[in-house]
Amino acid sequence: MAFDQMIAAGTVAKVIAAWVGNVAGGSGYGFRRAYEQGQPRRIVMEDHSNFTVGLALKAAAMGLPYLPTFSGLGGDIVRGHPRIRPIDDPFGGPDLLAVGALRPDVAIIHVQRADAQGNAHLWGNLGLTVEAAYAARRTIVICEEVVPEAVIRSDPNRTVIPGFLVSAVVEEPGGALPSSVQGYWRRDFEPFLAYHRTSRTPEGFQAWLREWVLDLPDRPAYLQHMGQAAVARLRVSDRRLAAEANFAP
Amino acid sequence: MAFDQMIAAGTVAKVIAAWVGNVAGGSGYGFRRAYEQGQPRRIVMEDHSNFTVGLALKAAAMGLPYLPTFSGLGGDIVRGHPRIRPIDDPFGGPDLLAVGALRPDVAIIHVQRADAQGNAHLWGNLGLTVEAAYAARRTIVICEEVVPEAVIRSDPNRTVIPGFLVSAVVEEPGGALPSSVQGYWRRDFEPFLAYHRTSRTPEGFQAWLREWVLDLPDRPAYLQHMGQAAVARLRVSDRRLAAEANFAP
Amino acid sequence: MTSRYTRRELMVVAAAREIRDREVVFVGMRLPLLGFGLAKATHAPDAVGLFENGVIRDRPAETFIYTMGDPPNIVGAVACLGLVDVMSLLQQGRVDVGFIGGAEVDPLGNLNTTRTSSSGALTRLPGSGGAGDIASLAGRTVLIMEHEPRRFRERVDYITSPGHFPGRRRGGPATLITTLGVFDLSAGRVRVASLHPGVTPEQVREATGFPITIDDHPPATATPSADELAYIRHADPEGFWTGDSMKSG
Amino acid sequence: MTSRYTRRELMVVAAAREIRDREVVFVGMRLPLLGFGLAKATHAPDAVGLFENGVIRDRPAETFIYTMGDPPNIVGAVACLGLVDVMSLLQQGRVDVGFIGGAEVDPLGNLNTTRTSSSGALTRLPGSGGAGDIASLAGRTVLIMEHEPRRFRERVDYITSPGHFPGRRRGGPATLITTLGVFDLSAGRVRVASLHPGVTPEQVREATGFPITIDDHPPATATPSADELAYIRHADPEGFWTGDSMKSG
Repeated sequence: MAFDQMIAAGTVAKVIAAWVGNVAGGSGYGFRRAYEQGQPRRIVMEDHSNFTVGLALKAAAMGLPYLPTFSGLGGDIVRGHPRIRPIDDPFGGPDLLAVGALRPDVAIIHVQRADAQGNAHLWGNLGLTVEAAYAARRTIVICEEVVPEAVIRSDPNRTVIPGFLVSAVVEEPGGALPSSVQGYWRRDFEPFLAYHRTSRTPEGFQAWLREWVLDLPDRPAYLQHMGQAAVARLRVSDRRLAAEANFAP
Repeated sequence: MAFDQMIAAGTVAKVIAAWVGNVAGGSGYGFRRAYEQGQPRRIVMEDHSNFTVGLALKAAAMGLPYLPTFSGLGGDIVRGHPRIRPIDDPFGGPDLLAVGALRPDVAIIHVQRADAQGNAHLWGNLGLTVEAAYAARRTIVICEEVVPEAVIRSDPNRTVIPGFLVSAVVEEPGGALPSSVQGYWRRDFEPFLAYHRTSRTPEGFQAWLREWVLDLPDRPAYLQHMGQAAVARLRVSDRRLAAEANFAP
Repeated sequence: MTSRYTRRELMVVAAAREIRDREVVFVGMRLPLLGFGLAKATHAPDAVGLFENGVIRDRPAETFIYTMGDPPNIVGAVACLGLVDVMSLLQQGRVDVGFIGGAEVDPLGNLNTTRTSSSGALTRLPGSGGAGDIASLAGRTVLIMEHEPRRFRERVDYITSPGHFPGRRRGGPATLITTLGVFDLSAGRVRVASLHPGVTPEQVREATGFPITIDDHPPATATPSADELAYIRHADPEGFWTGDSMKSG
Repeated sequence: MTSRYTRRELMVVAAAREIRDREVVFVGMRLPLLGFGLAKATHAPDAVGLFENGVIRDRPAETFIYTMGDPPNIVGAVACLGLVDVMSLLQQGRVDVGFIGGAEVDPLGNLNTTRTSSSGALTRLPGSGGAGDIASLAGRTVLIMEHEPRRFRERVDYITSPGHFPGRRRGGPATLITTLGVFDLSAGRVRVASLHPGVTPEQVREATGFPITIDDHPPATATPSADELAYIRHADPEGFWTGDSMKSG
């Protein structure tokens, strides 16, 4: 949905993605208008599958110009693709595809907690978060809580991003809403449905943009606009703690 | 050290490794006798660096015939190597090396805890454990404790090996001794020094083999032979617990 | 369609029957997710489900989820890895069956979820997501579609998820489940396996934009048992996915 | 060597001085580990250390460790990843400096830790470990050696860790620290940077198996301060690494 919002706002020149839509309804109307009609501006689309975009980031994360894969052979995504080309297996096996490295200028990731150096603990859904943080030239970590470094060091296997890769740490509780953060926030599904409805027309989108972005100076204002009741309903207060892990030497 | 012991016992035909020695002293005398003199039998040695052997396993783990790397260029390890060969970058960058997949018949890994399905929690030192478990045709998980599945499920991010990759689960506390297991056992350094001394001669090795392998029917006998005092000294009783991670939805 | 169950509930039952016990299943959202849960609850208690975001579960989430990254889908998972990890397992050949959908299908089982001009104007669809990868790499795939003439095309406009093609390395479309029937695609053409109760061969011919062979007396798709319906309605209590207006791919 | 400090203590101090503040350091065991700790305690408080087993630390372990996988090296780490993860960061170019050792070195800074026939008979050494990777991929490398004629060879028998060679992508040997002095290798030849107190140019010439240029009045290696010695003796209280009989690479 965030893709769609940025595209519809006219801030995007090029999209490199496997899927652009709305988890609530499928189609992203802002993306469709840009792609089909060039409104509010033309976008260049680099289509991927989940694995090929993941491998493109992983290649950059590994410091490699490309990674090989079998995924996509026989399909149209990889045909004439600017970042994917057929290669031989140097060991004589079946042909492969090379997925060229994708090195974002900036990765912005949301985690549960980090110390002031950017060493970040993340749990729950991972997706491509770690690959993006490794691949990017600059990585910004947004966290629910900046914690004392002893918290991070108590569980170094939970540190998915070492701080020396991180350019900035932002403490912004609820910064991922309306998406969920395991143990902190539930997904607010209604805004996904509402955005799906309202973004069907450019006017609807502009109204949404004014209400939820332009008229809200910061995240506290956003939460206030959501309403205390909604925030309270979404905030996780239950506890289902991970089993103990003893690191004593 | 385990490499050296198996080689000296004559059970190894081929070694694929980046380093074979003894953390206490450097040289592995059993390895040297086999390599230099063919005693007790000739071995074939496939030399690697840590990264290339890691990439060989990772390639198999990813279902790929190879992975590219820049590591090793200009050196002798990769020259005429049976599993490593020079390749072009399909995107026109500098030349690379292709490291061919290494698919072990069996991986045997030691973890802190697993459920009866083999879903395994591992923390502390990881090295190449996960790559080996993914790459192997069969994976045997040895654990300090078989735990109820609710323990594993309380922290799915700690499950580094999903059970459907696991052929067998063995509950064998202390099964990694004299090596350490984070939170369970300290490293017993003395046996590394003792083995280094005694394995200097074939006779010394045979005495070690009799005392520590052939004459001990099982692991409880091994622990008993170590002595109660040693076992008590090595067992971790302190607690340095990982900070809480809340998975509540 | 009778009044006792919706066509989508029938499709969930058909999807469940495509899963054999102990299989590793690449699960999508919507109907496949329900089908996986139903299979687990009935004939395939030891099946394991992989989600493209990295989650591995051996039972469905406790509560309804809108997306596979929703917190309830993490709680109780056996593992929560990254996208590249589960895609690597898929590429390794560790996944027996995967479910995918699309906006268009052709007789070779090619699916399009990228863009189409079937209506005259260009329509942009969300893209592959993980579908292209599952189509490329799973041991076999099950396709789920709304059965409409504009969706069943001699040749899809764009092959997002490749069907049968010469040189395919493994897998390919095995079964197509639609709003009208179940079709066998394993031989590289569309053969009726069963028609949903009340559906006639003529209806199917009219709804299929390419010639299709139908035996004289095709069997009827098995109808949901009371237990199966009970399971589905427990898992999707508001009919979000199994109600009357099914959402496409 | 004076009675106030051992030659190895002097080498630790020299190693520490090779680390600049805020640098990312690939740390080995033994002297480099002590050098890293000393640099952190003095002029480089914000340096970060990577270990090839996946550990990332920004301060030394609280207690003595024999291997980098020992439990005390995990406790207090900022991250504990896998081998491939840290090697990927190395390959990406995120590591400023790495420390390596060897049994033999030549004027180009090539190191051999694999096999040699310098004594007439074939001698097998443990192999690369991570040294070949660090030599290939770090921003620069610091070599640490015992200074003996049989180890300083016109051409090493086997290039385990490549030094300077045409077409090198990045990095290469910057400094060589031996039991006799500190040498600048950055220009692709061996130039004396300093001789340890009491060491004469003649001693160095005799101990070096190839011609070496020494300025008329080479400076003396800076001696350890009381604080530096106090740090080293706290970190290696029994002189395991810094006592009189240094172990080779």
